[in-house]
Amino acid sequence: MELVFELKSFRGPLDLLLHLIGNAKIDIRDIFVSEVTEQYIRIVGQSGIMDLEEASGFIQMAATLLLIKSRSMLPVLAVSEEGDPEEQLIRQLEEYAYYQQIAARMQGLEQAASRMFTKLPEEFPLKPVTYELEGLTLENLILAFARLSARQAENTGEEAVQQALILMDEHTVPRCMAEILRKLRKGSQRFSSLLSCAPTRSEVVTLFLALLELLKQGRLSARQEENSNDIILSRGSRGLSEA
Amino acid sequence: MTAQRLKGVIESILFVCGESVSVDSLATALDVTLIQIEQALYLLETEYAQEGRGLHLKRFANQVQIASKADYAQEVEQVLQPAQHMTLSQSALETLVIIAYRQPVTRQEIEAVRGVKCDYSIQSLMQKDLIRESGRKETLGRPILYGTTERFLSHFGLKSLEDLPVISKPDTPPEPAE
Amino acid sequence: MTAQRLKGVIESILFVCGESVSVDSLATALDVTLIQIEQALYLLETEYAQEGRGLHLKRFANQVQIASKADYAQEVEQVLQPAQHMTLSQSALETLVIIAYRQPVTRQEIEAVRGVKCDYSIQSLMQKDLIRESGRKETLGRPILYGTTERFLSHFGLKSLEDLPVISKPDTPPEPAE
Repeated sequence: MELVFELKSFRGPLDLLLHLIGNAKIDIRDIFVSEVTEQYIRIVGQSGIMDLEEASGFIQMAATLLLIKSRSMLPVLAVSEEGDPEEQLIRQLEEYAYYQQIAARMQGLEQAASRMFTKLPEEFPLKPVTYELEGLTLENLILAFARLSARQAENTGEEAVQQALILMDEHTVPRCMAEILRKLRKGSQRFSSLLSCAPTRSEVVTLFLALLELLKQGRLSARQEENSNDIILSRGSRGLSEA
Repeated sequence: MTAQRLKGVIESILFVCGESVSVDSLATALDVTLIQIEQALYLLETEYAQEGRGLHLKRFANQVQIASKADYAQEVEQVLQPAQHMTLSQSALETLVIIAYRQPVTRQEIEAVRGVKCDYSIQSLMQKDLIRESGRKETLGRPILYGTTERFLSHFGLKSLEDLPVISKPDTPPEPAE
Repeated sequence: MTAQRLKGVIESILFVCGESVSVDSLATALDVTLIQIEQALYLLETEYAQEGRGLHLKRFANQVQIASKADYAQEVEQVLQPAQHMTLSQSALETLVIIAYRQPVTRQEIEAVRGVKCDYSIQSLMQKDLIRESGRKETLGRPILYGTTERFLSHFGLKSLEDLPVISKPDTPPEPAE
């Protein structure tokens, strides 16, 4: 048998083994009771110089085959933890043969698909990008109007009240100071509880000025747990006798 | 080759080619008569004219070419260049409402109603082609007057500004702070 | 839009685009339901199957594309020299098949099956956009996992991964050498 094999034409040692198995017309499982493994070792031995990286796989496989052969000549050894190398190689060959079969089928599909030609995109003149407004409905427009009107009514209302109060001059700092001290007799008070039920801006400002004046005089103490929390007022160190 | 197959083959060739092909070269390459080619092209052209087809057979001089149907150009464009979706912010919406109902109106007048600066909203509404400059107010500084656009009407499906829904306005609009 | 017009519009779009278009983007841009798109595509596909038509509707993953009919490839080649699709080398094909059937899969696992290094094939398949990195395996070294792309389906004329050829499998796959 003077078959010359070029290792480069095989896609690795498994491919070569499968090729030899195919030539010998044997089942993968019969590889070790056939001539195939000797053939493989001989081919790799005769191949001469080749790319070391490519060759290493073939040589490693040759070593594995020699190992399996030598094991078969010796009395049965305990099966190592890695399992039977013979059984493992057969499984690997079967798996690889399976994917080779699929690859052959896929090649058919590839050829069929390559007979369908596609085309390049057409040159299509495009107009400038258009913007589509979302959520802009007449309903939203009316809602926005309503919101706007409500806010306006609120603003004008407040101004009117404020004007009236200024005219009456109801809130003066001394008056407010007296009012605060009077209320504090009943115990600690929140700043908000000192205000009327519909406080105007001037009422709030005047009351706050009164509060600061009382603090300066040391006639009450104030604390606030956190920013924007209500201010809690209580009697100061100088007591309330003077009020 | 059957007339049907020839028609299919020609469609295949014109599709792959993309450019125009001469009727003669088709006849030569496929080894059929010019009459056969012409018959197949006639059938193809008739079929393409139907609503359910999106292609068009262009014939000029001795050439033939497949193109897309002009009637469907708008839909093609929708896919190639989908409209950008955007939403209006609440403040832009408020500004738009004021302009719609009070036009022509100056920026100062809008700001007097909203109580905040409106430069940005106005700019954004201009960009979206919902409002436009409609002139100048003949007062100090000749401020720009704003009004709504055709696009504003078409967006809301309105025929004219008179179709804007009537909303009860607050009794006394505040005067602009000038 | 009538079903006929929708069919024509889709044909027009696919012709102009040349490349594949996602079914979703068609539905969104044309403002119709996915079911309407599917019905139109079904009609188009059925019509294309007739002898008198030279086109073929390629469906893969969520994509759709017009191509010429494979049956008429010979005649097309008589008139034109269309750019041939690249075909894969045996090594690349083997690597690709293993990735397709076992995805997501690491390089080490592929090499365990093929019994040779696969760096080069993987790199080449990545370049051709037939495979992609699909994540990391949560084992030592977190090796890259590979999977196939939509282009892979298109390259082999498959609609989805379920169309991959089925061959009865050997019982136990070999363990990767790690």
